[in-house]
Amino acid sequence: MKLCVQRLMLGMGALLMLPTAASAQGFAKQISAGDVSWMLVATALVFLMTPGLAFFYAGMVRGKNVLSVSMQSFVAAGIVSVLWGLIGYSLAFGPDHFGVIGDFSWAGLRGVSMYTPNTDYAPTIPHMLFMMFQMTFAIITPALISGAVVERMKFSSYCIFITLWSLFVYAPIAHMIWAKGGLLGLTGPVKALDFAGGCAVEIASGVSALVMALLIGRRRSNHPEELRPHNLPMTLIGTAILWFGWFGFNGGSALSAGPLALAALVATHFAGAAAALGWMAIEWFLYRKPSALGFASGAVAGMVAITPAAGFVRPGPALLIGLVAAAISFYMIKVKARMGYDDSLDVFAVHGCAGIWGMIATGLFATRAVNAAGRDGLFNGDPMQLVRQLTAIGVAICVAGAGTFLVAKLTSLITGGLRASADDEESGLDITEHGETGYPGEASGIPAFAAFD
Amino acid sequence: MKLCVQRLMLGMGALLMLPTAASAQGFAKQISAGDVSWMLVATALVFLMTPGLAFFYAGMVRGKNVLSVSMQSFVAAGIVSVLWGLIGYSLAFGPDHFGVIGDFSWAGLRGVSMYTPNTDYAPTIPHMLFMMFQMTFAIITPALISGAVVERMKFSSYCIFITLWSLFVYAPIAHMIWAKGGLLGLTGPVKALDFAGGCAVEIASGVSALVMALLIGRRRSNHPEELRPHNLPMTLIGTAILWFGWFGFNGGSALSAGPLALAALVATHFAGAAAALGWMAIEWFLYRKPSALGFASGAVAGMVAITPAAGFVRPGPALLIGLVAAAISFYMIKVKARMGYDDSLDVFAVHGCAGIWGMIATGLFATRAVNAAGRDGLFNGDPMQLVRQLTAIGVAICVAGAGTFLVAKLTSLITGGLRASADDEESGLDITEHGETGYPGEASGIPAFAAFD
Amino acid sequence: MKLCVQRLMLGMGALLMLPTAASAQGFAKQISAGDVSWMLVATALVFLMTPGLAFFYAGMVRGKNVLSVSMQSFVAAGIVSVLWGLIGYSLAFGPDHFGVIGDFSWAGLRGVSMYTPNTDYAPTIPHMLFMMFQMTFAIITPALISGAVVERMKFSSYCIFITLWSLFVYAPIAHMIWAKGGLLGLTGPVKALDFAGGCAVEIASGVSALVMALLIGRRRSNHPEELRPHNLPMTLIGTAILWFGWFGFNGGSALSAGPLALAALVATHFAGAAAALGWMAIEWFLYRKPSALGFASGAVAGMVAITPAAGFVRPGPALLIGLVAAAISFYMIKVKARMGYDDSLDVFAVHGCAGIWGMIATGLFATRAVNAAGRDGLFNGDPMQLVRQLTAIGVAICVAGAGTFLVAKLTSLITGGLRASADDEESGLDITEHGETGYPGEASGIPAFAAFD
Amino acid sequence: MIRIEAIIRPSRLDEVRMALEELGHSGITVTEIKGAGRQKGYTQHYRGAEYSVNLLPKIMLVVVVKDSEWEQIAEVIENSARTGDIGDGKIFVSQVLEAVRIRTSERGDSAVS
Amino acid sequence: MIRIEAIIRPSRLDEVRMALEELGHSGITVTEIKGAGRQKGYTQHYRGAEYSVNLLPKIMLVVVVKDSEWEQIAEVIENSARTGDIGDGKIFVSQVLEAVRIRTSERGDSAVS
Amino acid sequence: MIRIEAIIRPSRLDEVRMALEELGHSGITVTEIKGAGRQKGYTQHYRGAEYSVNLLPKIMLVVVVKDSEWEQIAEVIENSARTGDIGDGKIFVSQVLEAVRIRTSERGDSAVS
Ligand SMILES: Nc1ncnc2c1ncn2[C@@H]1O[C@H](COP(=O)(O)OP(=O)(O)O)[C@@H](O)[C@H]1O
Ligand SMILES: Nc1ncnc2c1ncn2[C@@H]1O[C@H](COP(=O)(O)OP(=O)(O)O)[C@@H](O)[C@H]1O
Ligand SMILES: Nc1ncnc2c1ncn2[C@@H]1O[C@H](COP(=O)(O)OP(=O)(O)O)[C@@H](O)[C@H]1O
Repeated sequence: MKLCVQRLMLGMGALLMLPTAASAQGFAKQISAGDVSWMLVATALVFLMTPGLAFFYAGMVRGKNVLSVSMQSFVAAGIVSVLWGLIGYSLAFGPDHFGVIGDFSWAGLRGVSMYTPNTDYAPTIPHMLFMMFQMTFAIITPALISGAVVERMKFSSYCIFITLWSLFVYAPIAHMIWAKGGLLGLTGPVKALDFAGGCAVEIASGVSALVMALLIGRRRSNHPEELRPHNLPMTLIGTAILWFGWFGFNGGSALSAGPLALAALVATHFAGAAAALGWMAIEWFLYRKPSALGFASGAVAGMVAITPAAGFVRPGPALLIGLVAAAISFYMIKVKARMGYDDSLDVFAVHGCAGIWGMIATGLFATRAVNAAGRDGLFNGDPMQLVRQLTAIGVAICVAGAGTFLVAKLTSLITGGLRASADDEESGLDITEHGETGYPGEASGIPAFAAFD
Repeated sequence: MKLCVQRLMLGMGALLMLPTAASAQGFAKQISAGDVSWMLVATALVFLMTPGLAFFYAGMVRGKNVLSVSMQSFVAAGIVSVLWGLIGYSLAFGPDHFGVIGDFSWAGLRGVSMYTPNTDYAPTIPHMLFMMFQMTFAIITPALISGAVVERMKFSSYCIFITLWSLFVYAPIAHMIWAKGGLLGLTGPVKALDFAGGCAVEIASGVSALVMALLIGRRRSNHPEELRPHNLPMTLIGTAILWFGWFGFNGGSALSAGPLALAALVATHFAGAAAALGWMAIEWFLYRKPSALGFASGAVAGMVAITPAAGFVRPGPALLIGLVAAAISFYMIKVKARMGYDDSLDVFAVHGCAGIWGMIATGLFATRAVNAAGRDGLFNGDPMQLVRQLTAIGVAICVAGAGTFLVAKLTSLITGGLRASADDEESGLDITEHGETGYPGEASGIPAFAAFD
Repeated sequence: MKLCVQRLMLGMGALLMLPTAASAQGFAKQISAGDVSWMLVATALVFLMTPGLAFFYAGMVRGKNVLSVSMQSFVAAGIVSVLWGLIGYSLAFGPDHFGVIGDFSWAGLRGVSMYTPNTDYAPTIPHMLFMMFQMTFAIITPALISGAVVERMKFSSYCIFITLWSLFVYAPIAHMIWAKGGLLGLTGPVKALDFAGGCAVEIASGVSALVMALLIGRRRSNHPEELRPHNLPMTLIGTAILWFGWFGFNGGSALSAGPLALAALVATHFAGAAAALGWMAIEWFLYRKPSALGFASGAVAGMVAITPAAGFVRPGPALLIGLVAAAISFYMIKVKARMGYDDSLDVFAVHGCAGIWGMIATGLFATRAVNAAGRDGLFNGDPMQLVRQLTAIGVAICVAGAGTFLVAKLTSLITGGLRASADDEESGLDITEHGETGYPGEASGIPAFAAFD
Repeated sequence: MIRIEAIIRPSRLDEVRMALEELGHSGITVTEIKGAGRQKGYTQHYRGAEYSVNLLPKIMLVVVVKDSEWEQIAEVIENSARTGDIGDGKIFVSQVLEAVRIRTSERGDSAVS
Repeated sequence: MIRIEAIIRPSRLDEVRMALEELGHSGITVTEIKGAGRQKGYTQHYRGAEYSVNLLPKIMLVVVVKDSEWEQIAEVIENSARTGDIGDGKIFVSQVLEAVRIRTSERGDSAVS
Repeated sequence: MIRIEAIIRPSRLDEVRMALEELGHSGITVTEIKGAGRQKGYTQHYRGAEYSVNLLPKIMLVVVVKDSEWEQIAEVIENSARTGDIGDGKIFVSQVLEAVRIRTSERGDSAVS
């Protein structure tokens, strides 16, 4: 509507010889206050997901690592933010080279306008706002990987790892699927659909997590019971924040405040709700005890799966996508247990596998009735879309797998190994890596309370 | 303003023979990006209230039930979401029958448009967004009831109960007060005012909670001290989320981003603040000790009371409504103690009674100066409005009371009793119903920390 | 753009003799739904920061004071809200007297319109919304001071102190820097720049905190280890909320949803991220252990420093401002340790000093390229701006220092001393001042759990 | 004097304390402990992984009493702590050489009464 | 050897530890416990309901010392833990048959020094 | 009967329990405690302020056994708890006059087996 007003004004302005005062408030003509408002909020929402992830993860580990696990998420908000501004954004979304990567044209945000849109990406919001929104995705993605290496990866290694990973794994995958001219995306040859990060966020982090879990090895523990979550209410707080933030994640990926944002938000919520119920139902059936952690895990798996599909499918299929995602992730955790690798917080099962399923499901259920700029999936008449999706999945898995392997090896060279010493691991990384403890009163013998003595 | 632009455009478009490009971005003509932006956010905010309620409630129970109580809220976000999409929304807001209930016309969201508004409800946002916003209300309402049955209701019974309750109690009450043609609302004969849920949310949940508390009986406990809140900071986190979310709850009920949303938001905040201070003052006077739990309870009671009034009253009366709500709720908790029923987390006192007071207060203080589409209350010249409000209150109490009784009995038949066994209650429902514990390190004897040994 | 549409309409309306239906939806002509939407959200975001501060602070004290410290923030949301509506807003932003203070013209929000803007402050949102947004600033500022007096100030004294402080310190400083005609601001003689609260919020609270720390004296403790943070995950939850809310704090200070809000949001995020990394780096260098608390403290210090500058500087300088802020705050905490005063949670170091630095930095880096309504700083050609900033800093420090001293003395007279008794301090203020404990199961000897016995 | 150390179910703490108070004995020291023995533990599932917990929460009471009183007090504890189900706990009785009331420096029987 | 079990106020823990260290004794075991006795509890209100709490937080120290040292050590604990107000706590002294330092398998007096 | 009180590293708890179970002894009582001794503490920094922590988390086991068994059981605990580093902990052994199984009122040896 904005657009039409603009055009109208332009036309009539010419007609009636009125000066167009369009930039009076610093707005370029195409910018919509309504869209800017929504995208500012969506940016804040997605940003909040990273601390949300911190709590989601930290509640699931032992108390002696609660801060170190939190820090693996928080520090991504520090490192990746700065990196993104310096070169990350330019590499991911800058002028295309071979459909694979951007370049340094926009390094230091050169030419990323605060006032005018980049019409390749988002015609009704300033380019800088698109950059900022994308930054929040770039932050949370490496943080997701941390779930596979909690309680044992050195903090120094982790910092270097996510720096390299952002540049060598995230940037190319994001470029290929989302950037103008990217190999896999709608403007490239493959034309796969990925609304909000099935490839760049979920598959990339999930596959990388698996590689890292294999490279870094299992956690030490003196007894299996020790590895239980130390604080599930904290995990629930994280779940609440993630669910809340996901409205911005998927809804914001419409890049405007209109029906597409709404469609994505509705699909996200239905998928999350259905998957939460689904996981709970599986547990109820298997153990007679539907758990809160299961509900939370299901909700996350469902929203992961709907992420690539959110702006392309109707509510009904969204529900189904969620349900199936819960089953797949649950089953993959069982597979993990059998295989014996320690993807500690199940990043591969919950993000990698549900992400793959989501990409496939997009190829099944996508419809141009929801998003005219999208494509139809198998069930709406275009079987080729499934092939396109599978291609994108395959490329993403390869890049993430190989890239992570190389980046991890490089990191290991730089920091002399990825893993904290056995002693440090036993003492807990909070003390040994960060010099602090989460709940000092409890963990140190000094009575934190001296009430009424 | 949007509207005017539209009309202007239409008029001028005709005049100047310019094609109106209104749907270029997928927008139908009436949709306002600003309003959509606000309503997307408001939906997310109200959604967040349900986990907020989980923490608010869970902090007030014993540690051995922290997850089970959380789950009573979270699971509502699963069950009611799916139910609402399938038939709940259609029953509540679909084409009217006898002023009492909708039908199945919109089941499965058939005909609920992603692009065009339903002008009966919200002319500037897509119908689907109105559905989604209302969903968040339908989720939190049954979750509110859980406060009366914490620490003893079987999870299976609870799931079935809220399913039935949503259909047989929430849907009709919401329909009567809010749907086009509903008996109690502005488009029906009674013409009671209920801005954001005095009847459908607060009275419905509060009265149902009382019924459930009476049906299910008191919690067992070995010593009264045991029943103290186990984690008040968690309750404060919940309070913060509820307060934050209530801006969306009441502000969003304006269904647009304009003065009405603002009026509701201002009234909500003043009522909450005044009630928090009021409760604190009462405690200061009675016990010399104003408590954090009291402050939190007051804030909630105040925002409950302003809920039906928020878009109809000025800030001054809002303040007063909050203050009185605190006094009423506080007093009703005292009454509970004397009567001996175990409405464990005081849903009837804080939601039921403050909700009733809020509905009455709307009849006293409402003014068309705030909301031209509303009505004047007693103090603004229309004594009949008070009668209208009382009628709505009466009907809501009866439907909620009788409906809950029947639904509870039915649930009891299906699941063989509402209540967990005495043994399970003693062990805590986290373990016995959900197979997990909130803080395993603490509750199980396995040292969660092995730091520096 | 809105504005232009309006003007266009007005012009054309006259031209074409079409009635302007501008107020059809209750909107006055100048109001933009997009801007209103953003400002409603920004208001909610800033409001949420006060509970966020509660958790940030409460995690850093001993468990026996967790509720009392939380209450020092929460109660500000009660007291200051009501006060602001009654007279605070009028004193701060009402018609100017001597450039120093408003008056009672708008007491009780008389004349603060729900429909029309106050064009002196925000031309595209209703005046009432501007009032409400500013209220959230007035709430959090006194709450910030509480960090200096935690664990020992009587709650009664605290309540009276923040009431008086809001009127006698906050109102004049806010008036001088922000109100139409205020001495220090752009419409007064000094013309200092303060985008979102370098003076009124950060310097005012920081300097007042120092004064209070000196007046009230050190905390008693039986052993130094006792004073460690009792629950750092809680502090991280607070950090997350503060960071999230700061997008509204600085972004909302643009008072519209456009490039300026975006510029402020981007600057805020970069400053926070850089400062978090900076603090971490310092710790890494000094102790080999970068801590989560350090990361959190850095993020806050960085966002404090960018607060006055956010809408005037580019992303690059924002990054630098953050980095320097971390170094300054870290160093000032070291100075505190040497000086021996007990500014318990480092409000002076983190808010006062970083705020002063931020005001100075604004004088260095401000550029009209970011904000045409602003001014250029030293590095952009106007060395005088630095003088202007220093003048504002000086005045703010004096008013805050002297004002707080007087207000504290007055409070002390009224409540018979500011400080709780030694016994109460030892027992913890949760019990003695509020009659409750944060984690009763733990602190009272009654087993909170009886699971599986 | 005699030191009675009783390991009981958390849920019986109040009964035991009330029974002791009826006897006129209120001095008591309580510790939250975990115990294993014949009582079966339970199983939890976290994300499908099974964890069996067999250290169960118990309460340890320490009561020091005069030589002449211990049998009666032990019996009262025993009776009030009993539910009859496995896991009721144990009472261990041992000799105390000296008892001191810190506040008054009283020693012996008068320190514990 | 002798086992000294002292129940003290949490706020005196540091004084006691410092006093013991002055004597050259640093080996100590500390447990957070709750105690009831003559000391009055306190009352809390949650939503208007009154809860009276009479199990109060205390610290239990266990120190095992050579036979020859116990009287001196008990006295030092007694003096450094005393505030003179009700609730200062107790010291219970009992006989230990054997002490073992796990690391070295040392037994007897040398295990506790 | 004999009361064995062992202070061990938290990380050795499982080894100790498994070793005891091999001997056929499962009855055990576990408390989370803090200990100080020769083992060095550690240093933390919070906002630049240094805090040295020297009460370290330990586990206290209490096992009451028949007179005839105590030496074997103490040795098993000793061996399974040993790491050889400072801080492995202690075992204190003392006499129990009477033991009661609350559930059955059994006394003596049969109460603890
Ligand atoms: N030999 C023992 N030494 C120390 N504590 C024991 C011993 N045997 C049992 N306990 C404690 O007593 C509790 C109850 O013992 P259990 O064998 O489960 O039941 P019951 O006493 O009814 O036979 C255990 O949880 C443990 O704390
Ligand atoms: N007979 C007893 N047996 C075991 N512990 C006791 C006994 N009497 C008192 N205590 C412990 O000593 C603490 C202080 O005792 P109390 O009677 O309150 O004060 P005081 O020792 O100053 O007379 C109690 O909280 C309790 O932990
Ligand atoms: N004299 C003592 N009395 C009671 N407990 C002791 C004593 N000495 C040591 N402990 C306990 O034993 C633990 C280990 O002792 P420590 O001297 O650090 O190492 P080690 O036993 O290897 O020499 C301490 O943390 C403390 O809990």
